[in-house]
Amino acid sequence: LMNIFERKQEARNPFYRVVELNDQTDDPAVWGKNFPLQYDDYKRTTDQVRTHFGGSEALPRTPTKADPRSVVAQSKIEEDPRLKIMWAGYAFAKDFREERGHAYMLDDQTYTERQQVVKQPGTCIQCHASVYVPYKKLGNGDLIAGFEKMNQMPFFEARKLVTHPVSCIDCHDPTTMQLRVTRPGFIEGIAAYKASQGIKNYDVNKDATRQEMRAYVCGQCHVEYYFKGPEKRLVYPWAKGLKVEQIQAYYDEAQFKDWTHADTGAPVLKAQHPEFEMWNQGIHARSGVTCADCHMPYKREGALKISDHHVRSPVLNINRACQTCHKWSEDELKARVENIQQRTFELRNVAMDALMDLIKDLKAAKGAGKTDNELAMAQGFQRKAQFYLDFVEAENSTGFHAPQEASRILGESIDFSRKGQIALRDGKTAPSQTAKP
Amino acid sequence: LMNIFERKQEARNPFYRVVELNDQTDDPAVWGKNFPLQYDDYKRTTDQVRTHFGGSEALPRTPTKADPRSVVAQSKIEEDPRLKIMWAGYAFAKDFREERGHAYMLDDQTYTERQQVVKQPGTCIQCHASVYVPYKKLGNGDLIAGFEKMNQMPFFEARKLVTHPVSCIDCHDPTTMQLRVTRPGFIEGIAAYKASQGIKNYDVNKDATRQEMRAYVCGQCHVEYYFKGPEKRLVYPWAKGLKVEQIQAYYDEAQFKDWTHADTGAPVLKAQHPEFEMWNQGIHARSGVTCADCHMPYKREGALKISDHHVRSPVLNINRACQTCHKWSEDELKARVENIQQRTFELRNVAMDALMDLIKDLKAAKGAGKTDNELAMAQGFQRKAQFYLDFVEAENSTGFHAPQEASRILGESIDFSRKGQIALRDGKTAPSQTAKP
Amino acid sequence: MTARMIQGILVGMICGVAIGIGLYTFAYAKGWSYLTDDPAACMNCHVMREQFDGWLKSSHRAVATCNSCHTPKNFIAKYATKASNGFWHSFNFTTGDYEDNIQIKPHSREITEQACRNCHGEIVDAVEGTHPSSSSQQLACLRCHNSVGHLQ
Ligand code: HEC
Ligand code: HEC
Ligand code: HEC
Ligand code: HEC
Ligand code: HEC
Ligand code: HEC
Ligand code: HEC
Ligand code: HEC
Ligand code: HEC
Ligand code: HEC
Ligand code: HEC
Ligand code: HEC
Ligand code: HEC
Ligand code: HEC
Ligand SMILES: [Ca+2]
Ligand SMILES: [Ca+2]
Repeated sequence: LMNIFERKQEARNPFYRVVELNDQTDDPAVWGKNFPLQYDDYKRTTDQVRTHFGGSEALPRTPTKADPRSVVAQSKIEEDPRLKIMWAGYAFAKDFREERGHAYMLDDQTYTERQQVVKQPGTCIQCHASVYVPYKKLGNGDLIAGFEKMNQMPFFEARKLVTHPVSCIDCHDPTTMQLRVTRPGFIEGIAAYKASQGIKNYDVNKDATRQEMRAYVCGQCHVEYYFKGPEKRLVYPWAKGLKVEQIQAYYDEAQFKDWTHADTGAPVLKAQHPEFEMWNQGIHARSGVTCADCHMPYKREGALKISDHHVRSPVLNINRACQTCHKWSEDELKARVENIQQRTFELRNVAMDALMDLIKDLKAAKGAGKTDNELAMAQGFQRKAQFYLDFVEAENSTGFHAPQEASRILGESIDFSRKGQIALRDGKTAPSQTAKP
Repeated sequence: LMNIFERKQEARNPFYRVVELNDQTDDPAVWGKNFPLQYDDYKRTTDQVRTHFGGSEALPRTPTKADPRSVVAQSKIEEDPRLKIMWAGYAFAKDFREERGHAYMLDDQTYTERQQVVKQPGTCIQCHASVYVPYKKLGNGDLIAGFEKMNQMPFFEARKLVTHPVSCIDCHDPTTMQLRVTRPGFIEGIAAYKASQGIKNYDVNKDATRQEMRAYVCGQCHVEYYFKGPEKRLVYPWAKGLKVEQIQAYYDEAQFKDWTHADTGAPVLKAQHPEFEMWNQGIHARSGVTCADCHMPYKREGALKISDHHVRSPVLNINRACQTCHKWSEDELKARVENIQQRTFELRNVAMDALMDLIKDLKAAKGAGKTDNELAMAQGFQRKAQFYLDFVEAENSTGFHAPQEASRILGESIDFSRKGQIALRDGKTAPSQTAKP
Repeated sequence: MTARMIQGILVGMICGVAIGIGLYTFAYAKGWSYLTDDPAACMNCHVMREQFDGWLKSSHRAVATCNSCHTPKNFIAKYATKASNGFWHSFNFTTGDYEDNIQIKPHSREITEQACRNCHGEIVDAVEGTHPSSSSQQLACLRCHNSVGHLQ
């Protein structure tokens, strides 16, 4: 059988080399000369179309010197002001918007009002720009060294070193065009996760199958993360596993907090876009269906079929994203997505109300002069309740990537919030033990 | 997928009329002369094999005069004694076992210890025996009249009128062999449900498609139900819909309760095997996959394809039950089922603990002399929390029939239990309004 | 038992040979005659009916026969596979030793994967790119297109 494949290899003439690409070429326009079809789609990530729970809305704004953007996405904290209470005392309470296409990643990060309220480190940039070449330069050819250097710079200094949003070179090897992972955060994170499964020295670019890479290149950024230690190293908290309780346990053990809640004094955490982690708990991942399958489905271009580099909501592209595997009508598939999302959203609201009640009670108790020591247990419950809720709230598929898991997490979050309220009423002061991680 | 159905259903098989069957033939052995293959499988529902969460275990017991059974299934209330607290004051706290094959339905109903603690009406029998012919006799040819008469008899008097467990005639028209619904409870219940959808005078035996009938014949019994009014009419509470909150709303409006909780005085409800209702919320129902597809899959008998009348857990029959549609290995499919069930079971335990806490608190408050009026709100929460939890607990697929919906219901149940505890601590006395049905 | 075995082997050989010849003919005389004949050959077994009925409704009925997807293109390999399939299928068939819902075997799956490429090599060239042919690096057509041959 092998020999058949070999003969096939020879037959191939994948693409015309108009220009030579090398490990320093980070301008997508140059790659575009060799791959005009992919490049054209890639540029279309500027489109903004809203779906019921996703996509994004293009809101015009008058550019200012501080923020030259003439269009932004809708504000999530205005859509649901309870978010401001959940994040009281944290930059997200200032500005948090629906995410939009890749073309905007660098600008949105640079101009978010969150930048005005906190000094951010260069670490941020790993996921918002084409950093592969800059990292290499900064580290004199050593990716990790450059990564470590940039992490320690102030954001706006590091910002000067990058020019493009995620680009071809961030996902592709310029000579073979095969997928490769370029983000130190993921390289180290996935290795730590594999180690927890008993797999030693996992090297993603050597050991991953092609199919896995179709998810890993996205997992480079669509994950939960934190900045570790004074050197602000970007770390994905996967050493105990990818499930919410395992990540919670990791943070508890590391005694890490993102900030101290302004109203309650609780040492709280912010979950951020754990798409990769949630997808991993779902039936699609289990069936070997990857991010690229749905968000970059194949499309026919003349005599060729290519991956749609217009990365976006599959709901806007159901025919290609879903119908090869699911022989249902587009309307039916859309309805299935929204059915799952609606169910998630309703329980998310129940959990949000529960958390609001707990925060209200804690705030009152604090106002009444209770000490942090006396409130420790309830604060512990808030920490957990909030992280669990945010793990679904911040996950951008509104439950679709893992429907049952999303509802299960929300159910636990509700339990934590209400137990916190009860602890307050019972004057339980011991640090939360009962709440299982 | 629909093509599978079409194709498979073409598999018609000629049968030899050895005997004439008519509308009075309720002995399956007689039908068996014409359909030996189906009859042989039908008899095998005596098998008892345990799966991780289903099937049933054959526990030997020494027959007594009161209860001649030499084998029973494992006791659920011994496996999880918290159930006795949930059902305090109700017959289920006395005896509740894992359900087993159809062959046992009549004996298990007759000899359950629940019969010793309460006088049951003849209504019970609709779902535990072949009642079609007895109903007709009792009503002089009028099914509904016979049904109404038997409902009003004492159980043991009615019991004398039936001889067989569910039999061929309960699901089949003896002349055409086509499926038909014979249970008044379902005929009226599905009509009420359809009416809520705007479909007037729905006649299931006229208006249902063949595919629907493959679920409806099971929905005759695998549903939530109650006995309405002094005439003990068997009613399926579907007039507002099939979802748990719609059924809860129906009972609240009817001010119905199954019993008064012994420890708390709450007017509580018992949910029972809502397989049909839960299945309706799942993706399989949405995809037109029916009970019979998984619990009576087609099997090859020589040149024939017949429906496996050995109705049982599909986990014991994965190749036929699942692999028609899912090209995964048997081990993988089993793992998928158990993965969903484990997730359901864990959240079910969280909800169970929450309910236990509420009951403990209510009991204490009652002990401390609080009046039912003062406790009304918390009791209202218990009523809801308990019904929601039981809706998943009593549903025999441990969440498989609708994974996300099961978790969502448990999440709401947790919220109700904890809110009840808080209401007690805050001395809230108004009847529960805040808790949404 | 042994009697059944011999019988099985006989049927198998006949089957294999018959099909083998059928294919040999196809190599030279493409076209309807074959398109009609050969699936019929598979149809000799009612257990292949489901696939046959599915195939009749599939996008490929007019362009690919059972063997286009289930036997290697390479002549020798094709003949070998036929013989072996022909033999084992008939053997299993005669002995009744197979599951109700037949599952494609890993080896046959590989053959089918290759069959896709035989006809669609060009169109997937871009996506196949320069990926090495090790199965861990190959794109699995069946992951998305497993119903092209006979609807499921
Ligand atoms: C089986 C298909 C499927 C797979 C696999 C999948 N997604 Fe999604 N994803 C969806 C759907 C459907 C939505 C909901 C889109 C919407 O609400 O408009 C979504 C939403 C998203 C969103 C928000 C999009 C928006 O429009 O706001 C992001 C980001 C995302 N997915 C990333 C990922 C990543 C990263 C992976 C892999 C780790 C992944 N997805 C795997 C189908 C999929
Ligand atoms: C270098 C980091 C990075 C990588 C790699 C990356 N993303 Fe993103 N992605 C982002 C950022 C940042 C945004 C938000 C941009 C914004 O809102 O300005 C985003 C937005 C999205 C959206 C939302 C689009 C919308 O309309 O709301 C989707 C869907 C998405 N990414 C999917 C993917 C998939 C699939 C992959 C892999 C094939 C991937 N991303 C790889 C960083 C990345
Ligand atoms: C591990 C990868 C990663 C890191 C590190 C990261 N982001 Fe993002 N960011 C993303 C992804 C993925 C999205 C799109 C999904 C979303 O918005 O939830 C995003 C979206 C955004 C958005 C647009 C949506 C919004 O929140 O308004 C802003 C602004 C943003 N990030 C700012 C930042 C800042 C500031 C930092 C550093 C403190 C940072 N990001 C660090 C991956 C990252
Ligand atoms: C966020 C990740 C990401 C970025 C950025 C990206 N690609 Fe891709 N690209 C993919 C994935 C995933 C595939 C599918 C590869 C596979 O299946 O092995 C792919 C495939 C390709 C292929 C192979 C043929 C095909 O279409 O499947 C080409 C050529 C290609 N990309 C070119 C580009 C070019 C040019 C750019 C920049 C304009 C670019 N890519 C940017 C993720 C990316
Ligand atoms: C490459 C194949 C593939 C693609 C693409 C795909 N799916 Fe699926 N989908 C599956 C598989 C496999 C399952 C698991 C059930 C099974 O084994 O058939 C599944 C399950 C589902 C389910 C039921 C599970 C659940 O979470 O409720 C839904 C709904 C679904 N898919 C919708 C979609 C939608 C919408 C898209 C497009 C955005 C999509 N799928 C894309 C293969 C795919
Ligand atoms: C897609 C397949 C599927 C469909 C459709 C389906 N079920 Fe099930 N059912 C299962 C599985 C899997 C289990 C779990 C069995 C176990 O735990 O061993 C189950 C469990 C059950 C059980 C408990 C069985 C036991 O072994 O204790 C009952 C009763 C049941 N189903 C009835 C129904 C009814 C009635 C319908 C239709 C309204 C239905 N099922 C539809 C797959 C299905
Ligand atoms: C006349 C009422 C009635 C009808 C109709 C009925 N069932 Fe049942 N079913 C029962 C009862 C009662 C039991 C429990 C018997 C016992 O435990 O003694 C049961 C048990 C079961 C079990 C559990 C078997 C086990 O091993 O735990 C399954 C599965 C099941 N039924 C599926 C179905 C399916 C599928 C249909 C339709 C094809 C159906 N039932 C029709 C009343 C019915
Ligand atoms: C609407 C149909 C229906 C009615 C009415 C009904 N049953 Fe059942 N019964 C079932 C089904 C279905 C099962 C199997 C599923 C289960 O056990 O959850 C069952 C199981 C049982 C079992 C075996 C499992 C157990 O609970 O120990 C007993 C005993 C039983 N029923 C007794 C009764 C009695 C007594 C009544 C009347 C008060 C009654 N049933 C009324 C449908 C019904
Ligand atoms: C609990 C319901 C139920 C009972 C009881 C029942 N059947 Fe069936 N039977 C079915 C279902 C469902 C089908 C599938 C019919 C369809 O697809 O239209 C079926 C199909 C059949 C068929 C058509 C051929 C086939 O196998 O699909 C025959 C013949 C048959 N049953 C005979 C019997 C006999 C004889 C008995 C009694 C020993 C019996 N049935 C008891 C539900 C039942
Ligand atoms: C007649 C077809 C059919 C049968 C039989 C069937 N399924 Fe499915 N299954 C589907 C369809 C359709 C979906 C929805 C996704 C899709 O559209 O492919 C699905 C989805 C699923 C899913 C993902 C949805 C979820 O709830 O997580 C699982 C798991 C699953 N099936 C397992 C099983 C098991 C186990 C059995 C056997 C007990 C079974 N199925 C029997 C057709 C079927
Ligand atoms: C003599 C009867 C018979 C004939 C003729 C027959 N098959 Fe089969 N086939 C079977 C049986 C029996 C099985 C199941 C074998 C098993 O599962 O072990 C099977 C299984 C298969 C499988 C799946 C198992 C595997 O080997 O991967 C394929 C594919 C297949 N046949 C294709 C064909 C094609 C193509 C033809 C015509 C060239 C054909 N069959 C002719 C009886 C037959
Ligand atoms: C004998 C040659 C041949 C083989 C082998 C073959 N195809 Fe095709 N295929 C064709 C032709 C010719 C068409 C165009 C037919 C049409 O448009 O109706 C086609 C159409 C298609 C289509 C588009 C229509 C559709 O069904 O969506 C897909 C996808 C496809 N093939 C995939 C495959 C896959 C996957 C395999 C392997 C499992 C395969 N083909 C094997 C010749 C072949
Ligand atoms: C991840 C899913 C996926 C995989 C894997 C995949 N395809 Fe496709 N294929 C698609 C989608 C989506 C389309 C539809 C493109 C469109 O309509 O623009 C398609 C279209 C096609 C077409 C039809 C083009 C047309 O419209 O006529 C052919 C032929 C085809 N694929 C062959 C293959 C072959 C051969 C393989 C394996 C080498 C393969 N595909 C692997 C998703 C896939
Ligand atoms: C266009 C390609 C194509 C054609 C033509 C084709 N098949 Fe298949 N066949 C497949 C694929 C792909 C699978 C694997 C399905 C899976 O496992 O997901 C398959 C699987 C099978 C199986 C294993 C059981 C199953 O259904 O998965 C049998 C048996 C089979 N084919 C027989 C046949 C017969 C007989 C014919 C001719 C009537 C035929 N095939 C025509 C592509 C084809
Ligand atoms: Ca968005
Ligand atoms: Ca059982």
